[in-house]
Amino acid sequence: MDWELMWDSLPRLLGALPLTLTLVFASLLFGAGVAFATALLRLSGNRVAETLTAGYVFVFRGTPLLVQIFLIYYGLGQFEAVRDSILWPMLREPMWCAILALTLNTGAYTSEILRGAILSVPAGQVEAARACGMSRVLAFRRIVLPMAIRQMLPAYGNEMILMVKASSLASTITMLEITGVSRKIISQTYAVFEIFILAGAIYLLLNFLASRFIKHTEWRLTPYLRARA
Amino acid sequence: MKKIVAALALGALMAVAGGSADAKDWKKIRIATEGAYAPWNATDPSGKLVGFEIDLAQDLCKRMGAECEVVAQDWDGIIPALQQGKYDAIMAAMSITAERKKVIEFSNAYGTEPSMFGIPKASPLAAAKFGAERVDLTKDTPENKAAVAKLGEVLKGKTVGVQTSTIQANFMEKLLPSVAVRTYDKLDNAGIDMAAGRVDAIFGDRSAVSAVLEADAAKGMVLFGPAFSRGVLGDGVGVGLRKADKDLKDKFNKAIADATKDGTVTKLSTKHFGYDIAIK
Amino acid sequence: MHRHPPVSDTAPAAVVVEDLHKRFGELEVLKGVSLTARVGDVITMIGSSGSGKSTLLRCINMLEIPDEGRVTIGGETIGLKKIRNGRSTVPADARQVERIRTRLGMVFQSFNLWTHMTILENVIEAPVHVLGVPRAEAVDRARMLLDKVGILAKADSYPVQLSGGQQQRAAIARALAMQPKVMLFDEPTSALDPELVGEVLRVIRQLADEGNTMILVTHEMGFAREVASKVVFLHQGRIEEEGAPDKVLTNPDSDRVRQFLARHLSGAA
Amino acid sequence: MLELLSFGPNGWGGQLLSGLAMTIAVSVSSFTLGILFGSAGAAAKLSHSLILNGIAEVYTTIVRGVPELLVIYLLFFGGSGAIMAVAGIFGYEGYIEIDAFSIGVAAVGLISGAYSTEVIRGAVQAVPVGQIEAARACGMSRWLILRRVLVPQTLRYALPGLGNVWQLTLKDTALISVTALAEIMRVAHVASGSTRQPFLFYSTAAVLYLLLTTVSTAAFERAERRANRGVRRA
Repeated sequence: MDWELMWDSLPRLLGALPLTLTLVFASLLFGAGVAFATALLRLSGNRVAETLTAGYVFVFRGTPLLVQIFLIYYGLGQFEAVRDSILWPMLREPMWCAILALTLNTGAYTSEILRGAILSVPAGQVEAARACGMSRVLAFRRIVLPMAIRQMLPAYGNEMILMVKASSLASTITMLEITGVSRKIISQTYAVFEIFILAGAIYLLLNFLASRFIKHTEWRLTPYLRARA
Repeated sequence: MKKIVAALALGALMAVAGGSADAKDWKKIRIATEGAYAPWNATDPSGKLVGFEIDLAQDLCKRMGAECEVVAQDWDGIIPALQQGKYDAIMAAMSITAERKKVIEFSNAYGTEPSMFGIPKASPLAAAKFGAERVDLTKDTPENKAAVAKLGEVLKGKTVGVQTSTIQANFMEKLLPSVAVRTYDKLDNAGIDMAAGRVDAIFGDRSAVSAVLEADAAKGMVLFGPAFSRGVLGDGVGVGLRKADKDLKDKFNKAIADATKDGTVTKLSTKHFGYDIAIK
Repeated sequence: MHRHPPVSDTAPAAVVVEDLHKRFGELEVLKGVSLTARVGDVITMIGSSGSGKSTLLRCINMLEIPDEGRVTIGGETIGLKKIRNGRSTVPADARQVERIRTRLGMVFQSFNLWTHMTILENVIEAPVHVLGVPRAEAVDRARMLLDKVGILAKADSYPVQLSGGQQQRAAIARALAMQPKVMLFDEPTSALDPELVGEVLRVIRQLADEGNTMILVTHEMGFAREVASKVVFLHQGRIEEEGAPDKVLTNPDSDRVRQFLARHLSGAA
Repeated sequence: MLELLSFGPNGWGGQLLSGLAMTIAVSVSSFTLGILFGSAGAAAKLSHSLILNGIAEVYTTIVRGVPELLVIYLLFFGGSGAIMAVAGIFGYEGYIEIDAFSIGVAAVGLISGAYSTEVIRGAVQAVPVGQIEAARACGMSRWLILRRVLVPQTLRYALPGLGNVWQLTLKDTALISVTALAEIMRVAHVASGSTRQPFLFYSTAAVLYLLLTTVSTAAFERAERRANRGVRRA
């Protein structure tokens, strides 16, 4: 094990950290929006909306993320119509293609987590709210959604960790985030073990922090579970 | 506990089933190529490896009295996998450079080719004049210097697509550090991105760039700028070998010398490239 | 009212428990209990919850390992040894425990029928795989037993498809299938709805009438008196009083027993 | 354009089909290996040995916390090196070469196993204690209890979770295309590069994966229904 090389490579790898974090945060943020809209549409009772969103979820959960990234990056760029569209300035950039793919991917998974959580809210809770004179919308906003969000936190924490890991696939479309930089350093030094172990440690740390964050949020959002202690 | 032992045993079994190649007598040689760098090496629709290096490998092996198997390996892992012993030699349009020599051994060169840029015909770059057709980077002439400087000037603000860990990637980093570079796993994908307008130029071995341009002929692609050679671009293409395998290197050197002398290299080159890349 | 005939003191001992101690962490649940069940005995153990009666029963077939004391089944004493820290005890010979358990049929409060097997499969499982009884023979016997407990029609159903009372009767058939020397019942009716208790007690009473040796933990005082040859009252890990049911349940020496009975016997016949 | 997908000499149909077969072969092997690793991992986590607990904990934490791509690269580039080092201890000095299939299966199996560990551990713990006690009370030996009661019941509790792990595993095999193993993704990648039709080939790949995930979801649902015979009311 070449410790010196590891030490020397650390700044370069950490230099790629902002890009990895940007990918993760951007896709989690946009993905949450997509998930919310998707979950609501899937529960809307509108046939067309339900079918379309169910189709979206089916496709993005049923295929590997790598296919999705390549399809969006290489596949879309193939078409004149896409290149002439107003979206092209964004789709031209690998960064936005990666964010788009990650967003759609996490959006599909998260919408299912959210939908499950919404469905798990006991009917009695809603009835109690309606009995107090709350409207459907108000009952959803004040009772169902807060309960669903607390309920989905552990599963969503897993999803965050999966996203941190998934961001590594951006390296396959020329992005120099942590994995991309690792491969670049390896192509110059051929020190496979040293560099990948270092990169792996950075990801582990990120995921450790993510899981602490989720645990803390969970603890903060569930005072009623602590009251008895 | 029983289950742990069983799982470990299975792992070990798989490793053994993978086979061990006691390659010291070199009766059997495994050669890696990329299979995505026409006309040097490529993959046909049936999945078969084809190209100049595949034909040459068979010829060299015949001369060495060895049985050869050519296997595909992605470019960016091709040297680490050699060191791991996944195969014994690399024939993948790999130029002999000082940096690579630090980690692996090379046979003598069996071919040489300058590097060139490719651009869309409609690009404003096409108008640039360089004053030199060929630039030998080992020669410090004023024309050569001017050509490199001019290149930096016209590529300012542009993005160049290269294949990762190639001599061309190295060239861009060393000589044109201010030009934006995007690295691809395959030159083909750089070509797709140039056709999509994501990169302004691609840079690679002349024949490989030509092959990529040809694939997008409908979009009007042309070679661009001088033909660069030597210096950071290395001294021709050789067989990559592990440092320890000096005996295999000697065998390859002899076979390459014979194949060059009797015109086999020229013949195969003409077949695949349309011109001669043999070392004279 | 039906009464169990007293068992002669000269009858051979089926289960002998001597000076049994059992701790769970800091809590000492059994503080030196001795008990003898002779062949033909039906012993009912009563006492408030936490008195240690279930633990005592579970120590007899080593589902709980006692910290001190001896358990002898049919003349064979179960070997125990201390493990290195000196605090826990384990059976010296797992085979011996397994062999002895085949002679003790156990019926649990929560039935514990194996949910992935049909009722018939539950009943033949142990005879076939532990005792090596030929399958056909085991099936014949199982059908006979299921008929005896009155649920032969349910032989091919899965446990979840049965009511609690039916499940408990199936569990009794499963225990009987091993042709045990002694049957152990751990509050067999506590998990049942009141209207299902009767059908299970009927089966147990029938077994008592056939002269089976049984040890029974129960809250059903009337039933305890009816089937028992001997009643044992446990209090805080010790035997407070034991004797003939008429004596212990109507005219006990101990005030504690009297208080207990006052609370529990009010509704019972 | 669609002739590119045909089975003729200029079509990639044959290649794609064999890629599909390869994906299935790798997925099934990795999943099976993953269940072996998962059983071992779960056994270790449930054991009372602190060392085994620790090893299993480190295994699942690292493998689940590091990108799959890194695990695959690491095994691909480092796997035979590690085995050679072990062989060296036993005096074997030659080069040991492991083919891309075995490396791919080992890598994806390792990942799959980390997830299976948690699923199997959870399932073992979900089996009610009473089920085991009833078996002990009948005098069953530990081995017999494991075989006749614990494993069948664990399997039932584990099936939904294992179904998810299977889907993960299936999709993770796309990543081993970086080792040049000719599975669906690799074929699509090579074909799209050489034909300049990335959209066509990547969508074909997507369709093939959808086909596999859909069929296997249905298969797992059937298996669950079978395994749950004794659970849900008829």
